Order: sequence, then structure tokens, then C-alpha cells
Amino acid sequence: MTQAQATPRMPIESGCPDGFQYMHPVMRRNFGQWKYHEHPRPGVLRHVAYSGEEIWTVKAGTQRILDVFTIRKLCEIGDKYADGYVRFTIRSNIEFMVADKNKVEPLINALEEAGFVVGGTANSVTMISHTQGWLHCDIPGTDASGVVKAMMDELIDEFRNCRMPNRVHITTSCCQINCGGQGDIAINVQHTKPPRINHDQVANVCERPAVVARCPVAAIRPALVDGKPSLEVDEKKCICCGACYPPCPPMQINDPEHTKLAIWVGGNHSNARGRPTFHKLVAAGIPNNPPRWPEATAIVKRILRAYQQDARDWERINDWIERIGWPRFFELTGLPFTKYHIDNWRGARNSLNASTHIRF
Amino acid sequence: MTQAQATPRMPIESGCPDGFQYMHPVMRRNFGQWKYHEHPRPGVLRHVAYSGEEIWTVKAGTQRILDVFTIRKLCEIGDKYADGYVRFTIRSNIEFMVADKNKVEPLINALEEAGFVVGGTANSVTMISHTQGWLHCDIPGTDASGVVKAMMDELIDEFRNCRMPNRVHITTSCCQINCGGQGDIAINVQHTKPPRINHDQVANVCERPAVVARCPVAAIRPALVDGKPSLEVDEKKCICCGACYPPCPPMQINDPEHTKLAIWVGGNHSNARGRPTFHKLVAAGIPNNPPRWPEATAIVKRILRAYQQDARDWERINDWIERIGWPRFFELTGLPFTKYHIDNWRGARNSLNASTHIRF
Amino acid sequence: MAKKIHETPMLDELEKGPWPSFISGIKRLRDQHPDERIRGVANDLLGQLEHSYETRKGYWKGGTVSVYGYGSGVIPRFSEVGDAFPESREFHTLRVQPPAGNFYTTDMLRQLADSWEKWGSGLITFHGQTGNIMFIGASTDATQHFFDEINEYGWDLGGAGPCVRTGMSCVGAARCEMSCCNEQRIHRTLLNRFTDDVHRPSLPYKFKFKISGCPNDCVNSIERSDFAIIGIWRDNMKIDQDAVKEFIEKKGRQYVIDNVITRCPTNCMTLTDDDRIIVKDEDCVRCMHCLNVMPKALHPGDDKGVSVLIGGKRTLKIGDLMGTVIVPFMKLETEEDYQKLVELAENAIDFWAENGLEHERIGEMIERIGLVNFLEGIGVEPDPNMVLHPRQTSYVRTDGWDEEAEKWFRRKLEEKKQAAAG
Amino acid sequence: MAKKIHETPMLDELEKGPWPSFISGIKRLRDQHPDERIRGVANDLLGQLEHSYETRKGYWKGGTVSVYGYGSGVIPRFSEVGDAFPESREFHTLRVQPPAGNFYTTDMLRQLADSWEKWGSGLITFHGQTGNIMFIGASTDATQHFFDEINEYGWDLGGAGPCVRTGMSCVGAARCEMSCCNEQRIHRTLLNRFTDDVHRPSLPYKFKFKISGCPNDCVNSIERSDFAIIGIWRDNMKIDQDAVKEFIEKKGRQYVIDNVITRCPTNCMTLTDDDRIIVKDEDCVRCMHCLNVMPKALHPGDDKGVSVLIGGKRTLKIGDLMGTVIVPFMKLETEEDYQKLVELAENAIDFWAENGLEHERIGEMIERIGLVNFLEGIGVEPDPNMVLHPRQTSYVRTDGWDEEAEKWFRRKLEEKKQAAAG
Ligand code: SRM
Ligand code: SRM
Ligand code: SRM
Ligand code: SRM
Ligand code: SF4
Ligand code: SF4
Ligand code: SF4
Ligand code: SF4
Ligand code: SF4
Ligand code: SF4
Ligand code: SF4
Ligand code: SF4
Repeated sequence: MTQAQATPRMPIESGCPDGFQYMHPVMRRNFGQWKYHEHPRPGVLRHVAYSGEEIWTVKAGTQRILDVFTIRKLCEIGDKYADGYVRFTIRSNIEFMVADKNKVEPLINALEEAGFVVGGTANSVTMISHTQGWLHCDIPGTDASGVVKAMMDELIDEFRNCRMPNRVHITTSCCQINCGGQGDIAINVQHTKPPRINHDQVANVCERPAVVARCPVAAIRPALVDGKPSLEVDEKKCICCGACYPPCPPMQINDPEHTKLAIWVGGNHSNARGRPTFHKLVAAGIPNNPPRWPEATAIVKRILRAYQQDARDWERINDWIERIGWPRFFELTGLPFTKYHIDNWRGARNSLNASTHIRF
Repeated sequence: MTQAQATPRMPIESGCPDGFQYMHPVMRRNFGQWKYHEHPRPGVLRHVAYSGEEIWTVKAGTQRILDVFTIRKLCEIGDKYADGYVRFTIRSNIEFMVADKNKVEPLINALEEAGFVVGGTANSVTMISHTQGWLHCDIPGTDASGVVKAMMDELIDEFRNCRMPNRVHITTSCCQINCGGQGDIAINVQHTKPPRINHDQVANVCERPAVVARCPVAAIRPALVDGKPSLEVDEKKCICCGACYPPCPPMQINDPEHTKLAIWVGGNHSNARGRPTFHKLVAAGIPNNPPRWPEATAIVKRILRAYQQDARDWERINDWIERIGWPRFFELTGLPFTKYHIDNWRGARNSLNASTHIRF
Repeated sequence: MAKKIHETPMLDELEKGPWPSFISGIKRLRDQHPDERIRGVANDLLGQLEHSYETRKGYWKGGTVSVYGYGSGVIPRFSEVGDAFPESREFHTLRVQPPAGNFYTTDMLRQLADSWEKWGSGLITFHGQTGNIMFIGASTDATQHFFDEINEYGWDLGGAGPCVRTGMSCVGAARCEMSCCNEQRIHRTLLNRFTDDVHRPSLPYKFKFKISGCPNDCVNSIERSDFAIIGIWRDNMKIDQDAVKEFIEKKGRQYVIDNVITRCPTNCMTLTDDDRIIVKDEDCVRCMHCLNVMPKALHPGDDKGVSVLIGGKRTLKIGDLMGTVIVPFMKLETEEDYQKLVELAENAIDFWAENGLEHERIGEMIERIGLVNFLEGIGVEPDPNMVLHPRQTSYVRTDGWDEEAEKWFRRKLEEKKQAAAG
Repeated sequence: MAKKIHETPMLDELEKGPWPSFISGIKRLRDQHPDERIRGVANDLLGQLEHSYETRKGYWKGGTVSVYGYGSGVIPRFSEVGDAFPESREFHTLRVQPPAGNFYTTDMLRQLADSWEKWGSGLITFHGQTGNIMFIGASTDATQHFFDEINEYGWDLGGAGPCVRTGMSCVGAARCEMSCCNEQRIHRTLLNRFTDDVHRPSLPYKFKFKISGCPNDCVNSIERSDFAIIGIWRDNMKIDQDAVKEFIEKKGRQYVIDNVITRCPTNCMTLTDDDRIIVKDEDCVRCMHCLNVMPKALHPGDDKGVSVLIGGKRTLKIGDLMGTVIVPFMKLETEEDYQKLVELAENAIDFWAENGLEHERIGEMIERIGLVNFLEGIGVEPDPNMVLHPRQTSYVRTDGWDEEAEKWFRRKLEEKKQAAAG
């Protein structure tokens, strides 16, 4: 198989593998028969089955982009201190599942000694889910991994402890497409200037009808530039969303200066208490400042502090703001409210205050 | 002044008159200095001022379209049993204001004897606010006054008593323009067929560009019919809103058969508890059945009964439904849920259930 | 009566039942009125109405009728079946502005009835849904006469067509303990500033003012007016703890918990073990519910003023709109305060008159151009109370962020200074 | 190492601080890996990344790379600054479907690492935001080799491009007491039915399945997937009153009132004086909050199944959409039940494949054509649970009202009969 073959090998279309083969036997035995769980300490869960059996989960944060050394290190710890069964959460935290309570403490110690961080459960700030950035994507305005590493350095105590009113789910994305999704707090790229067009390349690289169709505000028109077919952008219409860049890289939206970060809050996708909510813009114009993006982290910390001090138990960030109102959110966080906070996209009217429910 | 003058008389543009000149002296003296009110019985309010003075209000329902005999009768009662000060509410109920508690009982008796109905305060079903209908308007699909008279005949006990969980504000309108506005319950005309065009008249009566612009779904096109300029309607697009009829009467939307009534619930324009809400369609296809429209009244009574039995004190109809959910509203009232209940107008998405908050 | 009385079998059905019957009223005019003209009008009116009931269609059409000097205030109606019902062939309505607050003495009612009997049909509605006294049923000739007569003793027409319409205000401070403003003064100050725009239609479309003394909004101003002024207070609500105790004694603790404490939309009320009510006023959104349930114990604060919401209307042609908060709070005490309110209305109407399309209400224009453009057009700064929440979509160009942020901080500083000074 | 190690002063800053550093990981590969190829790739990768940090721009571009027989599953990346950083010039990512539930043994992780070391950069992410194992950094040649190797021992590629994408399911029944369904079976049944559509992109755009065992929705399925399946129950929740008492003893009554009773969105819970919790289940919307706070005392009911919501996605090009309830409840017990779910997915995908515009997600299509048309297209009857509330606008043509009403009554009757029979 190491040699290229004459007739190429046909793939085995096995699709999604069965997880049962990799599942801890206690979990297999008690599948669908779990009674309750407890949270003995940050980073540790104890699930008890109706059968009386129990499974302990120890959760640790990593750097998401794992090198094989790190993977082997994690496996080694798993073999030595746990039962050799792991899983990864949707936030790229690793979970070790062990049947024996006595293995929990040594496992934690081994993980921490090896530089991993135990925590991220329950009402902590768990790992920031994020995206590819300059390391791999073709359209990024920043480096999500870098932003997250720098931020987690400062939030690590909130990962290790459960001192927040409720779970905090943060996400970071490296362009406005926002593969990282919404979050209690989301740190996303926000472009501020229309794309500059590299007219020389358009004719070769760009499917022009496709890109014209892609623009949500119809700001792109075909045009002849220096006699060659190219495009032009109506800068008054353009909302700098960057949607034209992926199908047409000559429409350069990324800019060392004008590509900024923005911070959004209140996305909550669980159905707990209220219905799922979208996140809302609270801060923009934040410098895209590698290697450590201190301005973004500072704002995130300010929001977290206000939330921690003011919210009630079990209030997610959106629940908290709904109770105290947006005027007070801006007051408590010291963030400015500007005309950019007022929606003007389709359906904007639904976001206007059509009532005298007013906060003083 | 009874003769036409040679040079016409110029109007005195006095605008809105000062109400103070017609105000009960107790109210004038205590203007802005009221402390609280009580509700001693249906139809009667007692307002107490900080000064210790009080004013009693007795409220009575009438037929809204008052003949001069009725007006004089009301004035007579006002003079004989009250202090000669009255006002009309936004729902065309008449209020008599008296300073002396002892005048209240005789006043009530006199009103009832003269055929007026005392009540309509607090958690009663107050008078149905309504519109002009066949008696005066140029575009009506029904006769609001008639619908309301027939309905109030059956709701009179709920006007006279305060047995509802909270105030009930009903409205009735005679075309889809809906001058009667929204309500806890609204009985409105709902056309079901596109306008038939009387092509002979179009050229004379109709400002064609204006009517084309009026259609919310751009279903009207200029057309030549029998060589004369006229209009045509794309019947697949037309939503039978009737908006084209006022500027262009040849677009006959009203139809003895296909003009139906519809019932909407949950409009609440106060800011009490929740924010103001729009009313929602619950029943349509109700026959426009003069002289007494029994089908519409039956549905209104069914809704009122369910509300009365199931809602908690102080819940308006919208509050109640919000708590119990729409599935149960349809269950309790026995009304059918159909595809027409699902919005498809702009911003419809905001009305879809994007959550697992589901009622079983 | 000489003429034939029309049969009205269907309408007769509406004389049955206990609620006062408008049909009986019209019949009284037909049968008992001393003036033959009125008897005749009533007879033909009933005839045409019966015809409508039978055929399920209306038979009025519009036209052009007005009084000298005005372009609006009369709703002209000509019968399409006038040959069959000639005496009510012309049946116009005069829309007359009521006094702010809808107050009348019986004397004045009689005087109005007398004038109307002289010129019109004898049918009056107090009031139409916009708030006008509707004198229903005058011939074209009589219209001017009737107007001249009542205009002499203090009454003026309201609006119709693309103009400022008759306003509406709740009973408010005249009787109601919830009132946070002088509704009547606001009503008359605004309406009478725009008298010219009431009488001479030249705006893109209609424009309505409505005034409620408190957020209960008894005149539906948020939904039914282009410019809603609603009384509100800014400081803490006033709690009479003795009255609270009294209320609890009468109604029981459970009643208060179930009907007041747990019904507060922001959960900002607490009932203490010793039966006091504590309100976290910074969370209170002035919804009025608790004050409504306990009007003796709970009252608006002292720092009263109004909120202004712009853009409400009913359904044509983009769907119903409610007004949006444009001014979260303004005082209305001094002459200058009132002047500021008038200026706001002027700015809004001017901007709309310039930028609104034909037949486009101000709310529809705001929907079309976006709230921010409207705010900039009328010179009002953005405020978080204008929105339910900040934007959810990233489709926005934020290149002026720093300057806008700067403006906000400057404003806040200014406010602080003023608060310290005041 | 023979070659020059690129200076990375900016990246070095990301080695500071206590959180594990991805830069340190890449440096380990550069400095410590036995394979020179890997050392070289890591060095140039760091070089290019440092260049990005300095210039604040990315330098990758796409292209076309795939494995034999498939049209998707690889994200090709070619460097735009490949001359300066030649060894990471080709740096493709293979997206590999994880096992449902994301379970691994350490043995299997090692085996995957071994294969990747042989062919790729040595960098793996568990998992990408869609849920794939991302093997980041293979040359064009190596791509096929690596795939062939892991495909032999049970791994297959996920989706990329306009196709069904890799699915995601929460840990669910494997460990979680909230789970109301077999997430893994749902996940594999659906995904493996559409294997062809995963590997051969031919749909209007991407299509994602996500499965959560309960409404806590730990995989964000409502917002981040086109087809969300969420476990739920239909009967009464189960209350262990002894555990309730125990909880109250530990935490206090006030805690339960403040954190459970008053936080229920529909106010359907009561705490009795003798410390029992009573739930009015017909008002409960299964929000999970009370179960989350008291997982020992409160549990989902026994009549379990799933809700299906269709149409969630992120922001391009009309703004974010969440999924809409299309099936409020369906059982998933028998083979036939699962077959019904598969059919629903097939109908949805087929209808969308025929009616969706290019690059239009299913949610955008629903937005464009209206929910009712979509329902009719896939043969699902309307249900009040699909909407927050009935329509607010009268802009609708209701001429088929009677027939539709009839349908509803027939369906309700049918349901009653079935309930009586079952
Ligand atoms: C007289 C009137 C104002 C006027 O200037 O004419 C009025 C007067 C009062 N209203 Fe009102 N409301 C009047 C129409 C309204 C309307 C508008 C309407 O009817 O179309 C509304 C808002 C409409 C809506 O909600 O959709 C309205 C929403 C309220 C509320 C809020 C109710 C709620 O819980 O949602 C209160 C508070 C309350 O009920 O205690 C209120 C309370 C009151 C009080 C108790 C205020 C007071 O202390 O005096 C008055 C008692 C009147 C009564 O008859 O019970 N009034 N009230 C109107 C009587 C209409 C009628 O004849 O029935
Ligand atoms: C008389 C009245 C109904 C009643 O019996 O009470 C009425 C009657 C008419 N309305 Fe109205 N509207 C009346 C209050 C309203 C209201 C309620 C309000 O003002 O609070 C509304 C909803 C609020 C709003 O302004 O949106 C209302 C929304 C309309 C509309 C829709 C406007 C829109 O933008 O959606 C029209 C149609 C139009 O203007 O093109 C309309 C048009 C009409 C016309 C002029 C129909 C026409 O185009 O010929 C009706 C004349 C009837 C007649 O023969 O007298 N009427 N109309 C009300 C005015 C009486 C008065 O002056 O006091
Ligand atoms: C790798 C990943 C981010 C990560 O680091 O985790 C990612 C990376 C890309 N996404 Fe994504 N998306 C990833 C999860 C998501 C998600 C989250 C999810 O699936 O739950 C979303 C939001 C949910 C959704 O589907 O809307 C997402 C919404 C997008 C969109 C916007 C789609 C839309 O309709 O709004 C695009 C743009 C497009 O498809 O045109 C996009 C496009 C891309 C492309 C292919 C950019 C491009 O057009 O070249 C990125 C390739 C990066 C690379 O070099 O590897 N990616 N993308 C995630 C996939 C890993 C995996 O397969 O496991
Ligand atoms: C492991 C994981 C599922 C998986 O298959 O990977 C998971 C596992 C659990 N979640 Fe979750 N959730 C996981 C991601 C999520 C997400 C998605 C996300 O993080 O992006 C959500 C919804 C996102 C959102 O809300 O925007 C989520 C919303 C919840 C909630 C609802 C919280 C709320 O009040 O809004 C609960 C209930 C609770 O907190 O008790 C919950 C509860 C739980 C419980 C307690 C369920 C149980 O009984 O086992 C688990 C505890 C884990 C812990 O670490 O505290 N889980 N949970 C995910 C861990 C991610 C991580 O590493 O931090
Ligand atoms: S968020 Fe944008 S830049 Fe980042 S991985 Fe996704 S598509 Fe690429
Ligand atoms: S950035 Fe967005 S709005 Fe601007 S031209 Fe490109 S696609 Fe259009
Ligand atoms: S609702 Fe329609 S028909 Fe009735 S008065 Fe208003 S405009 Fe005329
Ligand atoms: S009824 Fe309404 S939708 Fe139909 S043609 Fe007339 S204006 Fe257009
Ligand atoms: S709006 Fe307020 S102030 Fe005016 S009458 Fe109603 S309750 Fe009183
Ligand atoms: S007015 Fe409304 S928001 Fe304020 S305390 Fe009372 S109930 Fe709560
Ligand atoms: S979604 Fe529900 S079942 Fe799945 S892990 Fe989260 S809490 Fe457990
Ligand atoms: S699950 Fe949610 S809605 Fe149901 S009782 Fe518990 S808190 Fe209330």
C-alpha cells in the first residue's frame, strides 16, 4: 500500500464508524441507563447508573491542534492512570473515563504535571472553540488559535474553577463567516473597509457571475477595467462582509489595518429556560493585534467580571442581560453604545423597542 | 349665518378645544393630584385625590351611533341624577362624573331604566370598538355596527359583570384595513378571492399608477382590455388584501359570498407585564352573515369561555396563551389549526419555533 | 309621513336583544323627529342599509367636499343607489376635533345636537376610532352651514387625507392616579402647533399623535399612532408600606405572591417576611402591572416625564408596525420642555415630508431607511433603550467605530456633569 | 537539522503563559521529530505563520485535491509564499469522520498518530467545528496514501463542498442521564444512509446533521445544523420526591425557590409546604432547566422520542438562521421508526436538491419559499408546535379554509382513535 498502484484502490465507503467499539465497558453496559451525575470538583464528573455502576470523567484542556508527541503523551497518561478510554468534547477538550474512583486523583495529577489543564466542567469558562486562521484557512483575517491561546492564558483560572454563575461558552472565528459559531461570548473578525480588487487576477481566478450573486447587498457589478473584464464594488452599499473573497480571492477584503475584531455576547443554543438565542454585537473596532491580542482579551475579561459579579446562579450571559437590560450591560462593562449597535439588516424592526419597557 | 354669504366666511382655526372648560370642578381642582382609585362595583369607579376629595365615575354602554334623542336622554339623566359632566371613552362608552356618592345609585338606576347598560369597567368585556361599515364607508365588506350590536346582545352579562380574568378589549372592523385596530379579540373582514375588475370603469375612475404601487405583492399590472387601458391581477400572487379597492373601486374585492370574517386574538397594547403584542389569526372562513352573524359570535363566546375558565387573574388573553401555549389554545377552543395559521409574510421566520420548547 | 317607509326585515332583527340598538335610534329619527327632512333622510338611510344587508355589499362612494378654506375634515359620501334612496343620497361626515380628554358638559352636548339637527341627519358618534366627533350624514350644502355654526362657538374640524390627524389623549391627570404628565396640555400644544397641517393635506400620508398618561397606554398610542407620547417616571416608584400591609391583610400573602411578585416581568420585586414590598428599581421597566394591582400602595415616582415612540400604524402596506422608542425620557415641566417636544415633532414631520414616499407613513419610512438614518435625520443620538437588543448580524460597516465610541463617552461625561450640577 | 530554522519572535510570544501552546507543539515537531520531512514541514509552517503574524495576512490558497473515487473530504491548501517556505508548500487537510459520540481507545489514537506521522505533518485536531478529525498538513501525493491506510482499518472521509457533511452527536446515552434517544444509532443510521452524498458533492450546498440527546443541545444542533434531531419526552417528567427532600435539606428551600421554581419559563412548578415538587406537565416545555439543577431528583419521562428541526446555519448570505420544528415528536424505537426518520431526511434533501438555488442552504430555501410550501413539498402536516404564534398579518389568501379545517379535524380524530387503540 505504500506504493502508488496501477489500478487505483477503491475506497471502502464505511462512513461513520461505530463508537461502541471504543467505549468504556461500563458505559457500554449501562448505555441509556444512567440515573444522575454529580460534580465532585472542577474537571470531574461522576455519573451513576441505575445498575449502581458508576463512571468518572476527568476533563482536560489542550491546545486543540495536537502534535503527535502530545497525543502520545495523552495516551500514555490514559494507559497508566486511567482505563485507556478517552473521548473529545465538541470544544476539543479531552475526557478520560475511568470506572475506579481511586484513579481520579492520580490521573488529575499526571495531567497537570504534563502541562494539561484539568477543568472546564459545569459553571467554568470552558475551552474556547475556534477555527483555523492563518495556519490553514484561505480566507482568514486573523489567527484564531493564537487569539485563543493568549486568551486562555488569562482565563485559565476560570477554566480550573467553577466560579461563574453558569457555563460560559466562548468561540473565536477568523473571518466573518464565523465557522466557530455563536457563543456566550464570541470574538470574531469584522472587516471595516470594502474589498480592494486586484484587477489583474480577476479574469483568471474568479467566476464572476458567482461572486456577483454571492454579495448579500448586490454591491458588486461586472466592469471593464483597462479593457479587461473585471468587477467593481459600490462602496456605499458594501457592508464589508467578505463573502466575495472566498469565491474570488482578488477581492481582497483582508487588510493589516482595517480588519478588526468584534465581540458579541449572549448566544445560547441550549433550550434551558429561554429559547436558543443569537449573539449580539457589543464591541467592534478592536485591533487585530498579534501575537497576543491584548485589547480583545481585556474586553472579554471585563464582560466576564461584570457577569460574574452581577448575574444570579444559573443565569447564562443572555439570561443575565435579559434581566438587567442592555442599558445596564453597557454601563456595567463600560462599553460604548453606538449607532452600529442598532440593526439595519432585514427584519431589523424586530429588534427595536416597541414598548415603554425602559431602564433608567 | 343661515344664508350663503357673498364672501365666504373664513374658518376660525381654533384646533383642539380646551377640555378644562367642560371638566367637573372636582377634577379641575385635583388635576394631577389623584392618589388611588377603587372599583366598588361593575361600572363604577371611585377616584380619591390627595386632597381627600373624590370623584365617582359611572360608565354606561350605548349604541355608539347616537341619534339626537338618545343624546338628549343621556343629557337629561346627567342633569337630573349627576352633575352634568360627562365624557366618552375611547370605546364610546359614556362616563358620568359625580362628586357625591349618593348620586351613584340613582344614576345607575336611571341609566338602566332608560335602556343603557352600566358596566364595562375593569375585568369585564367592555364595549366593542368598531368602525363604519355599510352605514357610511365606501369600502366595507360588512357592517361593523351590526356585528357589534348582535354580539353585545350576547355578551351583555359580561359587560355588566367583572368575571373575566382581566379586561377584555374586543374590536370589529369592516375591511382588512382594520380601522378598528387590534384587540384581545378582533373580528375583521378577510377577503378570500382576488378582486374582479370592472374594466369599463377603470379608465374613468382609477389612477392606474397609484393602484399598481399600492399592491403589497405587486400583483397588479397595467393591461389593455378590449383595446382600452385597464388593469389585470395576477391571481396567484394576489393575497386578497383589498388595498387596491379604495384607490380604484372598479377592482371589486367585496363579494357577497367570498368576503368572510376572521377572528384574531392576543392583541394587547398596554405595556403591563409583557410588551405590547399584535393579535394573531385564529379563525377564518366565517360567513359574513347579516343580520346577526351568529357564527362569529359563537366563536367569540367559545374563546371567552376558554379564557375565563383557564386563565389566571390578571392574565390578558395574550398572557394566558403565552403561558399555556398555542397547541392548548386550539385544543381548549376546539378551533382547527391549518396551514393558513403559519405566517408567510416578510419576517415570517420570527414567528417560527426555533427551539424544542414544545407542548404535549 | 307622506313617503313610503322602506321595509327593513333584516335590520329589524337588530332591534331584538338587550343591547341599545343603533337601528332603533335611526328609526326614532324616521318616525318621531319633527323635521321632515330628517325623517326622510333616516328612512332612505335605512332603506339603503337594508339593501346592503340583503346584497352584502356597500353602496357609498367618495368624492370631493370640503368647507371653505380647508382641504380636509369632511368624508364625502354619495350613494350609488341614490335613485332608490334619494333623501340620503349625499351623506357626508364632518370630523370635528373633540376637547383634549373628551370632556363635555351636558349643555354643550345639547348645543351640538341642536346645531346638527338643524343641518344634518341627527346621528353623531362620540367618537370615531381616531377620536373625532363624527357628525354623520350631511348634504353637500349643509356641510358648510353646520361647520360655520359650530366653528363660531369653539369647534374646529379634524384631519382627513395626507395630513396631521386629530389627536387623542387619555383621561389621565384629570382623574387617574397613574398619570405621569399633563396629557391635555401635550395634546393641545402639539395639535394646535400643526393646525395648518391638519386642515391642508400636504404630507406624504396621514400622521397621528396620541398621548397616554402612563404605560398602560389607554389610547393604544404605540400601535395606532405615528407619534406616541407616554407618561413615565425615572426615579424609584413610591411604596406606601402601610397600604401594602393593609392589602395583604385583606387579600392574603399568597395572592400577592401569585398576582404581583411573580408577575413582574423582570422579577425585581421581593415580599419580605414582615410584609413589605421591596423593588429593585433599576431592574423595573415601569410596566405598571404591580401598580395596577395595588393602586393604593404603589405609585409612580416623582421624577416624571414622557417617552416618545415614533412609527406605529395599522396594516397597509407592509404589515402592522408599532412605534419605536425615540426618546426614552424627557421632562415636560417648563415652557422650554414643551418647546423641545414640539421641535422633535417638527423635525420628525419635516424629515418625513422630505424623505417619505407618497402614501408612506413615517414608520414605513423608518423601516425602509433604517432607524439610524432616521435618528441622524432628526438629530437624535442612539440609546440602548431604543432597541430590544443590539444587532445580531455582522452585515454592517463599522469604520467610524472609534469616533462614535468617543461621542458616547463624551455624552455620558456630559450627563454626569449635568447630574452633578443639577 | 541542516536547514535554517526560521526566526519566530512573534510566535515565541505564544509559548509564554500557562495554557498549552500549539506553537510549542509545532516546535517539538520541528526540533524533536525523528523524521526529517516532518521537521522540515514544521519549520516552514512556522516560518509562514510568523510571516502572517508580521504582515497580518493569510497566505494559503485553495485548489483541487481528492482521493480516488471521492469528490470531497480533502481541503487543499497551497502556499502563496511557497518559495520562501517550500516544505509546507502543499498543506492539505483530510477530514475524517469520527466515531459517533467521539469515542477512542488510546490504542486507536496511537494507530492514527502512527499513520499520520508516516504521511502527514504530525498535526491532528480532535475535532474541527463540524466534528471531523482534521489531519492537517499533507502533500498532494501523501493524501491518497494516508487515506488508503486508515481506510483499511475502518476510517472514512467526511464531507466538504456542496454535500452532506460529517455529523455530530453528543455523548448522550453513553453517559448522560438526560439522554432521551440513542444518539449514536441516529447518527450512524442517517450519515451512513447518505454516504454517497457525503463523498460526491452534488447538492445545492452543504447539509449538516447534528444529534443531541436532549434539549440542552450540547452539539448546538439548532443553530449549526440543517437537520437537528433532539431527544425529548412526551409524558410527565419523573420526580423522585425523596431526592427532592434530600436536595432541599442540603440546599434550603429558598435556594430551590430562587433557582428552580421561579426560573421555570412557563411557571409550571410548585413547591408544596411539605417539600414536594409538583409540575403541571401540560405547561412544561421540556426546557431542561429544573432537571439540570436537580439531576438526581428530576428525570425525563418514559415516553421518549425526538424532535426534528430543519434549517439552521450560520450567517451567509441572508443572516443566521436557526432550525424550525418540523416534527414536534416522533418515537425512535423500532426499525420502522428509524426508517421514518430516514425518509424524512430523504424527502427534505430531495425536495431541496430540486428546489434549492445554487449555494442555497435548506434553511434559506425555506425562508424564500415559506414554511408551508416546504411542508407541502415534504408531505408533513402543519402543527401549532411549529410556530411561536399564528400569523400576525392578514396578507394571506384563505380560500381553502374549510378543507384545511376538515383535514385537521380528521387528523385529530385519527390520533384519538390511535391513542385509544395503542
Ligand atoms: C376610560 C379609559 C381611558 C379614556 O381616556 O377613555 C380607561 C381608563 C382606565 N384604564 Fe384603561 N382605559 C381605557 C381604555 C384602555 C385601553 C384602550 C382600549 O380599550 O382600546 C387600554 C389598552 C388596550 C390594550 O390593552 O390592548 C387600556 C389599558 C389599561 C390597563 C392595562 C391592562 C392590562 O393589564 O393589560 C389598565 C390597568 C388595569 O387594568 O388595572 C388600565 C386601567 C385603567 C384605569 C383603572 C385607570 C385609572 O386608574 O383610572 C381606568 C379604569 C377604567 C375602567 O373603566 O375600568 N387600562 N385601557 C378607557 C376606557 C375604555 C372603555 O370604555 O372600556
Ligand atoms: C371613521 C373611522 C372608523 C370609525 O368608524 O371609527 C375610519 C374610517 C375610515 N378609514 Fe380609518 N378610520 C378610523 C380610524 C382609523 C384607525 C384608528 C386610529 O386612528 O386610532 C386606523 C389604524 C391606525 C392607523 O392610522 O394606521 C385607521 C386606518 C386606516 C387606514 C390604513 C392606514 C395604514 O397606513 O395602514 C386606511 C386606508 C388609507 O388611509 O389608505 C383608512 C381609511 C379609512 C377611510 C377613509 C376609508 C377610505 O379610504 O375611504 C374610512 C372612512 C369611513 C367613513 O366613511 O367615515 N383607515 N383608521 C375612524 C376615524 C374616525 C375618526 O376620525 O375619529
Ligand atoms: C475547519 C473548520 C473550522 C475549524 O477550524 O474547526 C471550517 C473551516 C472552513 N469553513 Fe466552515 N469550518 C468548520 C465548521 C463550520 C461550522 C460549524 C459547524 O459545522 O458546526 C460552520 C457554521 C455552521 C453552518 O454550517 O452554517 C461553518 C460555516 C462555514 C461557512 C458559512 C456557511 C453558511 O451557509 O453560512 C463557510 C462558507 C461557505 O461554505 O461558502 C464555511 C467555509 C469554510 C472553509 C471551507 C473556507 C473556504 O471556503 O475555503 C474553511 C476551510 C478551512 C480550512 O482551511 O480547513 N464554513 N463552518 C470547521 C470544519 C471542521 C470539520 O470539518 O470538522
Ligand atoms: C461533553 C459535552 C458533550 C459532548 O458530547 O461533547 C457536554 C456534556 C455535558 N453537558 Fe453540555 N456538553 C458539552 C457542550 C455543550 C454545549 C455546546 C458548546 O459548548 O458549544 C452546550 C450548548 C451551547 C450553548 O448553550 O450555547 C451545552 C449545554 C449544556 C447545558 C445547558 C446550559 C444552560 O443552562 O444553558 C447543560 C445543563 C447544565 O448546565 O446543567 C449541559 C449539561 C451537560 C452535562 C452535565 C450533561 C450530563 O449530565 O452529563 C455534561 C457535563 C459536562 C461538563 O463538562 O460539565 N450542557 N453543552 C460538551 C462539553 C463541551 C466542553 O468541553 O466544554
Ligand atoms: S472562520 Fe473563516 S477564516 Fe476561519 S476557518 Fe472559517 S472560513 Fe476560514
Ligand atoms: S464584502 Fe460583502 S458586501 Fe462588500 S462587496 Fe463583498 S460580498 Fe458584497
Ligand atoms: S375598516 Fe375599512 S370599511 Fe371599515 S371604516 Fe375602516 S376603511 Fe372603512
Ligand atoms: S387585493 Fe391586494 S394583493 Fe390582490 S391585487 Fe389588490 S392590492 Fe394586490
Ligand atoms: S393611560 Fe395611564 S394615565 Fe391614562 S387613563 Fe390609562 S391608566 Fe390612567
Ligand atoms: S412596574 Fe412592572 S417591572 Fe416595575 S416592579 Fe412593577 S411589575 Fe415589576
Ligand atoms: S445534549 Fe443532553 S443528552 Fe446530550 S450530553 Fe448534553 S445533556 Fe446529555
Ligand atoms: S423542564 Fe423547564 S419548563 Fe419543564 S418544569 Fe422544568 S423548568 Fe419548567
